[in-house]
Amino acid sequence: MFKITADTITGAEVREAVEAPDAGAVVLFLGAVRNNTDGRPTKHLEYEAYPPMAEKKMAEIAEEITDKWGIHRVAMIHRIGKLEIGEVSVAVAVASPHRKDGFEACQYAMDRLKQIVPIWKREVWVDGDAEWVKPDAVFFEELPERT
Amino acid sequence: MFKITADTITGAEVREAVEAPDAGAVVLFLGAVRNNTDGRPTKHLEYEAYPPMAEKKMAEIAEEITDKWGIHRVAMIHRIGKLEIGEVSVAVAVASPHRKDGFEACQYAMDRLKQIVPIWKREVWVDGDAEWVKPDAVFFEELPERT
Amino acid sequence: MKVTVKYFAVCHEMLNRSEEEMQLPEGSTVNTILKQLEDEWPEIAEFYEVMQMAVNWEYATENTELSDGDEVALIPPVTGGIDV
Amino acid sequence: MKVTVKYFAVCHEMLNRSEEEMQLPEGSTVNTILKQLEDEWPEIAEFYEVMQMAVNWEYATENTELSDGDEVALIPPVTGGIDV
Repeated sequence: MFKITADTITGAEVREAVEAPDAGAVVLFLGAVRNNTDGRPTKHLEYEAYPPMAEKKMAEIAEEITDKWGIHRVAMIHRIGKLEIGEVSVAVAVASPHRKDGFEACQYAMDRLKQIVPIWKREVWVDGDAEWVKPDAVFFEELPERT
Repeated sequence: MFKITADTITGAEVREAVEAPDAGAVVLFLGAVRNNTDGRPTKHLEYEAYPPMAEKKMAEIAEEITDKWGIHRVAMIHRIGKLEIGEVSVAVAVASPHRKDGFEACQYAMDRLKQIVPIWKREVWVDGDAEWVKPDAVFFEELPERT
Repeated sequence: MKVTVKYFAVCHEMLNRSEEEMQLPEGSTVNTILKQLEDEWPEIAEFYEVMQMAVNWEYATENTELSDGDEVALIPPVTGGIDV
Repeated sequence: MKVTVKYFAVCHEMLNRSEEEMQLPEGSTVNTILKQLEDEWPEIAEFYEVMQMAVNWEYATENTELSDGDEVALIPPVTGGIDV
């Protein structure tokens, strides 16, 4: 299951999608909206995605995981739209016979998700500013004025 | 939350126990009863624990995690009694500001849980045999006859 | 030929639209679109360096050749998941 | 002095009981209990090497001294969690 959704994510969707009687270990990652970034209070977040390409790239990450670890049970879901503090933005579940592989694969899925899946985050601060962010740095903090 | 329980584990208990507005990353591990071990079909499992010591040791693992990663939000629950295939035997949740630490800490919690938390597993095979197992090897596969 | 061009996030905001159809001459590449956008709004070019392009849901380069009906997208740096 | 001794898993099964009270002389250690159990069932001694002992919910050695009211446990190798 690889999905972009505007609905609330509980984590149960991805977990149920990977469960299998021969998979003893399920590693689940949930990313939730924090109330601050580097100490600056966050009001809410907005996520935008390119859904068909995002879902295709998620499926490709799962194929990479199958190649690397022989794991076939991977599910990813990412929310779009406005998210309040504490709401889940992303959930990834990996089921595997062995837990070490499951942890590695789930971590890999999150790393790759942030690299190649077309999803963007706009942070709206309590102080009234808002900006599109990219990992590790604010991207286009000030848009040039339209001429 | 550090708990030995005879009730069904859903994972929600540990997840809710660690949620916090400043913790963006939740890593959840669920261990479920597999339908086989090394290809030999499993009928069901039985877990026995030394509950007060097990809960104390779980809390100590959480303290170790606080020392190593500065993470304060760790929850662990382990089930005892008879478990059918697919049922969850153990759930560990770690909430952290950064996902890399969360993955490491959750994996560490599981490793330590298997080392120092007094919980034992008895595997009942479809072929009628049963044995107390230990990690990586069958422990006391044949009990000596009482003399 | 006619292609659909999609803009996301900061590009969407910059160009004030999320999608448009473009009529392009045969033999056009992704670069043809980039040049057209630059004509409309010169400042966009300074962001090309950090942007990626996609054609039909696959990452592409500016030299990727286009065909009638293609879906092209400008992909600013992605932030999928969370910042943790 | 009187202590409670607890047996789990394979020990529970071997000794056919999960718990008992023992009257021990002053100055007894964990080893005093191990010797008593060995007297009852000699084969148990061959498993002492892989077992751990606990006193009052904390791992202990065979030389740990006991006090009245202590709770002692024989801890066979643990398998907490799952075998994966």
